Amino acid sequence: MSMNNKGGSPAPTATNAAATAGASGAPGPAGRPTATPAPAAAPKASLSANIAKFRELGLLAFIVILAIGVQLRNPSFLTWENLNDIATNTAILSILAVGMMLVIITRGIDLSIGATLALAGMSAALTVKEYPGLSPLVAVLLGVGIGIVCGAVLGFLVAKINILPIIATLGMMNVFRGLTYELSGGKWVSAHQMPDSFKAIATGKVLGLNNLIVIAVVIYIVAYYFVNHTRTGRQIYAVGSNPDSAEVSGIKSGRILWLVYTIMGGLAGLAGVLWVAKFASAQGDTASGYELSVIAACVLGGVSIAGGSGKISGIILGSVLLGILNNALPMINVSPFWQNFIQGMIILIAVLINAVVKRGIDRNNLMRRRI
Amino acid sequence: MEPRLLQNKRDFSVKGFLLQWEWMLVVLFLAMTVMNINLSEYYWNFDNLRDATMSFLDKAFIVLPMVFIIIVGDIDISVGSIVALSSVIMADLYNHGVPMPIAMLICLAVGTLCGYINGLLVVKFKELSAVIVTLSTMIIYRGIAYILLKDQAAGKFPDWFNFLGWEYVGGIPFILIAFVVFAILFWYLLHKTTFGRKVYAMGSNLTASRFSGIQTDRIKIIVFTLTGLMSAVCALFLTSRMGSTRPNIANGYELDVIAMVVLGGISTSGGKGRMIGAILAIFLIGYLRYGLGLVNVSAQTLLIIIGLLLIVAVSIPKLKLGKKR
Amino acid sequence: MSEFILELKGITKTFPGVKALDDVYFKLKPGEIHALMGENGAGKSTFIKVITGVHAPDEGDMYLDGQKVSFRNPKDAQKAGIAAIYQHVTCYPDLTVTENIFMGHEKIAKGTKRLLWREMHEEAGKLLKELGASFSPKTLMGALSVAEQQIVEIAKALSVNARIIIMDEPTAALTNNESEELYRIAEKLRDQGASIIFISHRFEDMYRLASKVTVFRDSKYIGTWGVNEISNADLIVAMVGREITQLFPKKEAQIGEELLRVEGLGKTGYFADVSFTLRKGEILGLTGLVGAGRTEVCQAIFGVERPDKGKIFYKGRELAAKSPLHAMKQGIGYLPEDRQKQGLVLSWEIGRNITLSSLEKMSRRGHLNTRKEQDLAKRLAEKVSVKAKSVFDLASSLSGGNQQKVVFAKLLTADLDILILDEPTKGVDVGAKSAIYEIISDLACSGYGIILVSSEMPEIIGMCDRVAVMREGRITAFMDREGITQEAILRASMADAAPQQDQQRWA
Amino acid sequence: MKKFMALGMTAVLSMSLLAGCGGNNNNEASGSDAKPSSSAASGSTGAKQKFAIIFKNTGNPYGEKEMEGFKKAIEESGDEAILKAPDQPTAEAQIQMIEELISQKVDSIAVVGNDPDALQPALKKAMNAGIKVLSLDSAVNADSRMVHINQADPERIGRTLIQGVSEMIGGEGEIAILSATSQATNQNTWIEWMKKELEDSKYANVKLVKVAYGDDLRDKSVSETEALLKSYPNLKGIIAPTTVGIAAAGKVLTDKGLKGKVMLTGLGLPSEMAEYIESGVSPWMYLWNPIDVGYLAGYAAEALVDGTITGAIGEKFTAGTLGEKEIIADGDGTQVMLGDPFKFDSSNIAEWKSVY
Repeated sequence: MSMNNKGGSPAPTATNAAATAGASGAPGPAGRPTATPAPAAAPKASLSANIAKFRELGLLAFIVILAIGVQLRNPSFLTWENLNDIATNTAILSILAVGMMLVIITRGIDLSIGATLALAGMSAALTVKEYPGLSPLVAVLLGVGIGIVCGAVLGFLVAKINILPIIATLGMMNVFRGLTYELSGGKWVSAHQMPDSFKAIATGKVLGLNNLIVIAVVIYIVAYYFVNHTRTGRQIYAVGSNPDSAEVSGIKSGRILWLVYTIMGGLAGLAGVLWVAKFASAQGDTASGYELSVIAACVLGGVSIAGGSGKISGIILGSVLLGILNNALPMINVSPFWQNFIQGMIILIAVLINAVVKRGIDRNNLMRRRI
Repeated sequence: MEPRLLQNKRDFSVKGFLLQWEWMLVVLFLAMTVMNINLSEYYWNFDNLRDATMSFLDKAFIVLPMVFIIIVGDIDISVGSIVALSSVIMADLYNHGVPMPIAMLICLAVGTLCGYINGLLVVKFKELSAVIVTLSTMIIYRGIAYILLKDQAAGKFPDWFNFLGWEYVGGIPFILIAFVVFAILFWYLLHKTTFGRKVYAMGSNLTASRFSGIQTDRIKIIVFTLTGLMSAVCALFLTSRMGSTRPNIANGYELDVIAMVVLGGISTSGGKGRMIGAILAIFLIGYLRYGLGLVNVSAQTLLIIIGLLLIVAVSIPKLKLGKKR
Repeated sequence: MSEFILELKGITKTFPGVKALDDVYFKLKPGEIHALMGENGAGKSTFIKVITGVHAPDEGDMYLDGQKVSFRNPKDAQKAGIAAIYQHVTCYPDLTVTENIFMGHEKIAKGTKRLLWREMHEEAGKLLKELGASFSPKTLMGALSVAEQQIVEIAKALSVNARIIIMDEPTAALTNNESEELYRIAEKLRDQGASIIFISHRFEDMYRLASKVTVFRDSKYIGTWGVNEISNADLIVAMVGREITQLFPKKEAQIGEELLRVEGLGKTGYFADVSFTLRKGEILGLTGLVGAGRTEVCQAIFGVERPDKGKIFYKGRELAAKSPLHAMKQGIGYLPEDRQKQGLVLSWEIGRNITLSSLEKMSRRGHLNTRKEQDLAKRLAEKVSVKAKSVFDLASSLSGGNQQKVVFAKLLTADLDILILDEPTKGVDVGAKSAIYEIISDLACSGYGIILVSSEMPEIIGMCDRVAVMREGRITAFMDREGITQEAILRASMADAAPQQDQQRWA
Repeated sequence: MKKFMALGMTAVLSMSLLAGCGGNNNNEASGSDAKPSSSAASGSTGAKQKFAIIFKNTGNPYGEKEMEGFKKAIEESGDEAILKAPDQPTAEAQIQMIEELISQKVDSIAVVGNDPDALQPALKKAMNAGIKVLSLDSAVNADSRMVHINQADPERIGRTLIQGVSEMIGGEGEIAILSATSQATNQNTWIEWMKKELEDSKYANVKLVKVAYGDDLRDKSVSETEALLKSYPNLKGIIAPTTVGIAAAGKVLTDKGLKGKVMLTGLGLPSEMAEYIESGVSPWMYLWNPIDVGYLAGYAAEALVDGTITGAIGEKFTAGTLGEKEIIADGDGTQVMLGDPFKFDSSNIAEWKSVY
């Protein structure tokens, strides 16, 4: 759409200008069509809009092709069971991706989520170990709570003391990780120490779908509503798109940042509990380095590191793609030594293609402008 | 309008001088030293302090060029993987009969190439941020290392190779000497040459630099290539210290390196910071770890301390600004 | 109940180091367009920010309809019906027009705090129609031209149905006709009873619109007059604090041999078969509307963007500048349109800025000789008479005019013989303007060939030996010094057969 | 002025911060005896001899137990134990710790190597400084140690695991191995021995279809296991010679209700595996007692320091409750064998799951 608009707008603008001109009985020349879009401004965002569409289709196509390819190699790939597994294993990643998207939209990044996840998970696990009678819901809430606290601390550092996100999260990553070890005293919490009710969080099913999937879906629905249909949600984009004017239009950027990191923390906390419940074990080094996968998912999903843009639909695809890779590579007997390389390549190629397509569209738009 | 003469002197303020970030590092360093001396009777001992450098200086070689990259306003998180890849290739070649000196040269060449590729990608695809580019090359480079070495470790280097990481020249660890030499080179490059000046310019305002006839692309490529090269240098020393190598060495180095650079007062938004700061930061963190190691502080406590140190150090000046507003 | 809708008394605002406003007064009547004038750095923008609640004043009171008010944040001001359209359009390129209009006061459902998109789109559409714009409110803001973005900004002001609308240099980025458009809108708003504070450097803006004018100088209040009761000269004196004898000190330089010849230069989507020549000592004006492709042509010659068609001959030899560096080595210099983003490293000392493009000169095998550097910097800074304490002051601390002078000084370091000046006086105050004109004609006399890109008629007419007018990427007319007239230029820069042409263009 | 305050604040803050951490570390000392820092933080300089142990990485219960045993042994002979473990399981970090211990002039270093060769230069340096060096559990190469404490003969482990799994699957069917990282040395040796055992004719019908690597990460181990199950629908057994892997596999099999269809065995922590052994997903599995490994290492270290042994073949020493042990050959080095791997099944798991 936006492409036509981009093209369509300027000339008519002018013609209508003429109309108003006539109305207010103004001198002739002014009525004449004039405005050509300033080339500087025009291509940029309208393109990124196109890309947003285009890239998602492209990503989808890529996923489909990949899936077919794998299916040919291993027929047990496109089975209900396996798809279910993929979804289950991707659920946690995709939940985190939501938070990360919000953070990146505000021009930030959060390296600490792996550690936050571990801390929340460990605390929840230790709690249920002590009080097996405890309702799993309480455990979940506890995890989320701890996550929120971690996130709030980060938010404070970023929003109030305005430390660069990458640094603040890098530092706190160490702190949270360390705390996790301190908390557990180097021990693990293992299956037999967890009440079944707790493990059931991750194994239970709702109408045939694993809880994790359900939770993820719910979160996505809420997130979609939040970013698209609430004032705060839009303000997040505003802050990322142009922080200065956000100030001027009376948006409390500080609060928005704080909020965003807190949400990220909360989701990480939730993910922590789910993780621990899913694998029925809590370790100090849970999910170390996981943040990179999450960021990769966002990038694949077309969330722009420059801030301001990013769509729910995009990160769904991004997470799914990663999920499929993790599941498929072992299944088609790719040598374990190649898996790293392949994943890296796919990420790189995805972003490069993206860039190239963008340029292509750019050129086309210029062609359309007759000189 | 009447032509006015400009003063010749830069107005010097003691305040401004004392307020440089580097002084805060010095203060921190002293504080740290005092603390360590009180904690352990083994700390204040020349031999120990000397040998300690051997175990933390390998990373430092990467810190030097990383300062440039961050001043230009980019970032390179693939350094750890470059170390692994170049080290693995060197070891593999040597085990396949290539003479060690040549293998070492190839190691440097590989590092340089990796860096060059990073630079090229960053320059040719300006719409991608360096974070993304190096994030993917990080995975790829280490991936290649795994493909090459599979599940083995390669090693059994000639004894003289130990020299790099373990021997002394006139009672001073060779690695320390090497570092000092490189440090001086990079300091000179950054602060005394047109190249360094251009790097600062680019970090402060890329377009203006370009319009002022600076070949921004070329300089970016050079900076990334330098980083690759120095990562390979780090690979040499690290491999020598380990006596063997495997695809997972130098895991997570990128974070340590970046942490040091930032602690050194180089702003990740580009254009600001000094080499001396980064160097101070290297020794600050290095000796802090060492000192706490002497009293066998548990790894997790160490993590927390380093993390908090980073946060606190970075917050101080911000708090100051905060008051201003 | 006072006769004034807005009244400020003795406003003072100090930032660390600088006194931005010093005991300032201002009175605004309902339904009045009140021009606020003053050189850059006179404190106008700060004043606006005080009114809109971005800054809180240190001293002084503010009265709305005679009631004392004090805004804690922009929201308060909005509620009180004050809206501002800022100098540099402050929009969210990644968001739709609708969102830009309603940002900060979105329509939300009572119970569920849901955003009412349909309603907002509809209202946005209405507003845009009123303002004679026809793009869909769902367009991404970033896809609009500067002029269109201005219109959105105004729509924003209307959407809060503001009683007081502040326009901070809204015409700075607009072409004459777009300004005309804006004037009409402003008048319309006034007739609907809104009061407008109009800030501008352009006298024509003021005479065209305002009934009263208030002048600030050096963050102090100078006075308020009825537009018709103060002469242009007096106004300038009030603003600058001294007479400006001659605004266009055009000296006759003797024109030498040909330096540059451009033949059929073209770049897809930006400009096509552009041909012209430039000779020694000549000032060639390049004018036309914003977006007519002037900047692109210049940057093509300067090697920023490669042209796809055509040849450039430099002193007879063919030359295709690969990069700015290459162009400068040949002897072509470019003074970019946006000095803050493209011309200067604001966070740097004046000196360093000046020497940036000629570091090699002051270095041996890469080693930088700072002594030499400082001397050169000082010499040049004095030559263009930059107003500063020393070359160690930060570029950001300078006024627009002085910043521009620094960029000039930078050009002088390289030994060039062609200077391309892209809007050299944009957003520069009257005083500095004439100083810059002086520099330009001195350069011409000393043998430089100069291409002067500008949208300001008087400037073109006052300075140029020849003028090339561009429209939609093509040169539509050449005129000699004698032949240059406002009308002629206007005629050449407007498309006569444009409407249908445009249709094709965008089809 | 406030700027100066800021500077001062920096100093104060950093001081208090660091001191604070030092303090916090002292509290640990008084607080829990399990904390490594305990004995050392107080900076004791008595006649006590210092025995250090370095494990692979922190936060690993298996390692905690090994160190606990070591500590027990050392304290039985009234000396001071220093327990260290890096936060990442890398040789780099261990080298650094060895340097620190050399500086502290400890009397002995026992190390669980993250890499057999990488530690050689550092350990050599230690020995030159007159420090007695031994390795336990995961060995370092012969040149860089005086003696190795072997928890169990890799050959025996490899062969027993194969025997075990073939017994579970009734002597025929496909089996797969889920290992730790592709880099892990002792896993790799065990796998070698498994393959050797499989060459025996009586396993003609047992087919090893794949060696997968879970990198000792939960998520990866799980997806690898799932991949195994799907790629080899008629898979009968899984051998996971690593604590994380076997637990993850147990979890997958339980969730997918494959109990009894796919057999699971390997090496795992009773505490981690209790669930699945009791449920029968894994009929039985093996492991030695890490506490004993550490304990034995402790006594070996004491013996090295007071000179009863030098690490030569044939020497004997008494290892507290474990009785007398003899040093035997191991390739070109020497080692002390703890004994056979211990078999955990439903009958005895209950009593062990609380121990480690």
